[in-house]
Amino acid sequence: MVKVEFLGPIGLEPIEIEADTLKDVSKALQDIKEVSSWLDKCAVAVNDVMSNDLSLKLKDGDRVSILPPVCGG
Amino acid sequence: MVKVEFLGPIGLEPIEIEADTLKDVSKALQDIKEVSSWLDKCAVAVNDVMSNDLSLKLKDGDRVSILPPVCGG
Amino acid sequence: MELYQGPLDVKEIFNRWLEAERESNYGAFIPFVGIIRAEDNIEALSFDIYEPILESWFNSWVEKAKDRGAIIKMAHAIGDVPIHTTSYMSAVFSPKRRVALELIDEFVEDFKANAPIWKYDVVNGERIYAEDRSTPMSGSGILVKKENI
Amino acid sequence: MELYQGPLDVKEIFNRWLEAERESNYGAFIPFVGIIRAEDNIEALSFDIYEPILESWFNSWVEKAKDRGAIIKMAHAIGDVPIHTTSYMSAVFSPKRRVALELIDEFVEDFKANAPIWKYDVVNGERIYAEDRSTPMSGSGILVKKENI
Repeated sequence: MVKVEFLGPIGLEPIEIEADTLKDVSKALQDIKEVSSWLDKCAVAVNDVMSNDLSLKLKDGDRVSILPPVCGG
Repeated sequence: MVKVEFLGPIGLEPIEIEADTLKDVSKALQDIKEVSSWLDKCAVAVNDVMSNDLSLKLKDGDRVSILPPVCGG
Repeated sequence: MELYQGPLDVKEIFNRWLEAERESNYGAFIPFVGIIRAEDNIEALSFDIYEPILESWFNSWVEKAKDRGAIIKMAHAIGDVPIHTTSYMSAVFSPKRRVALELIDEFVEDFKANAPIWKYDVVNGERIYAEDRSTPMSGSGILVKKENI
Repeated sequence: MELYQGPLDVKEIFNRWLEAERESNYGAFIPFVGIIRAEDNIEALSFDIYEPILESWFNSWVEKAKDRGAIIKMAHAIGDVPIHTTSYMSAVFSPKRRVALELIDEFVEDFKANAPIWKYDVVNGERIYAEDRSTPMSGSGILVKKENI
């Protein structure tokens, strides 16, 4: 199981899903109505490290963060 | 007569010369040993306005400033 | 990196940063101060921050600055920041002006594009995500790239 | 524009500039602080200023800034400024960061190239013109152009 957390304005509680790679996370999130519309503009981090690689292997207990568009300052 | 003043590190007292244009000033200053070596790197102002125009007409009492290389800050 | 609940004490932070490097022999010090503008009837802006990734993003800039002989400092507000007060400060110190001028520009622009901070307008006490002024971070959209679906 | 005999009181100037624009609704405030570096055994730098032309040069920048919705401030030291103290401050306020970042860069670079200020190293109490670090102003050499001789 990996934990998926939704940062900032997405406003959803974290969920736990089965996933061996980020690609599995992608598939799972596209099936969640409140999340799917955010995905095209969100970046992803695994255990607080930004990732661009859908083939990235995940292990039990990993934390995946979904980061919507930012505006600091 | 126009007054020519030498700013910053040139370290000369002002002089008064006869000059109808900046070209006349140029000729006069090239004959002054302590000044001539500065001229190729100096800018010129007439009555505190920067000037690039040697044909600029001067009138009695005008003030010509010779400005050596700068380094503020 | 410094995070504060509510607006920054600009003078205190400026003075402290200045003092900290007084003897460090830097020739140029350029702070950037971000102040909340009154517009569109907002009372305040409000900020969420994801600190672990902000910290690693900031640390990567500390390293980039170090490679150029410079240092970078930053402070940001969390939560509500009323109009005409300060939400953000950063600063570069470097031996020479050219590096400082370039670095503060690059740093502030990357901050706007990639620091994990979310901004909300506060209108009538309600927090509204400033979606139209927000920027997708580098790598956004990876979860829905066509070739992956 | 402010000129001072000896080093600038950085905190006083920063605080005063900040306060002056507190309600002006600018979103970005970028000061530049120039600090005297210890190098080549100097005790201090020393500055001569020709105020009438500095004033008109500065006023032309105030106008340029105004055209872009911004304001510019500046302070400089006259005479000796010991190492690790401040000889120069300037600042831009603008509604948006992009104008502020560009303007402070352009202003500081033009200041170095065209503000009528002369710098001297102070070594063993002696004032030595910093010729190698100085820049001929725009239009320099006009009095000895070949075609004019």
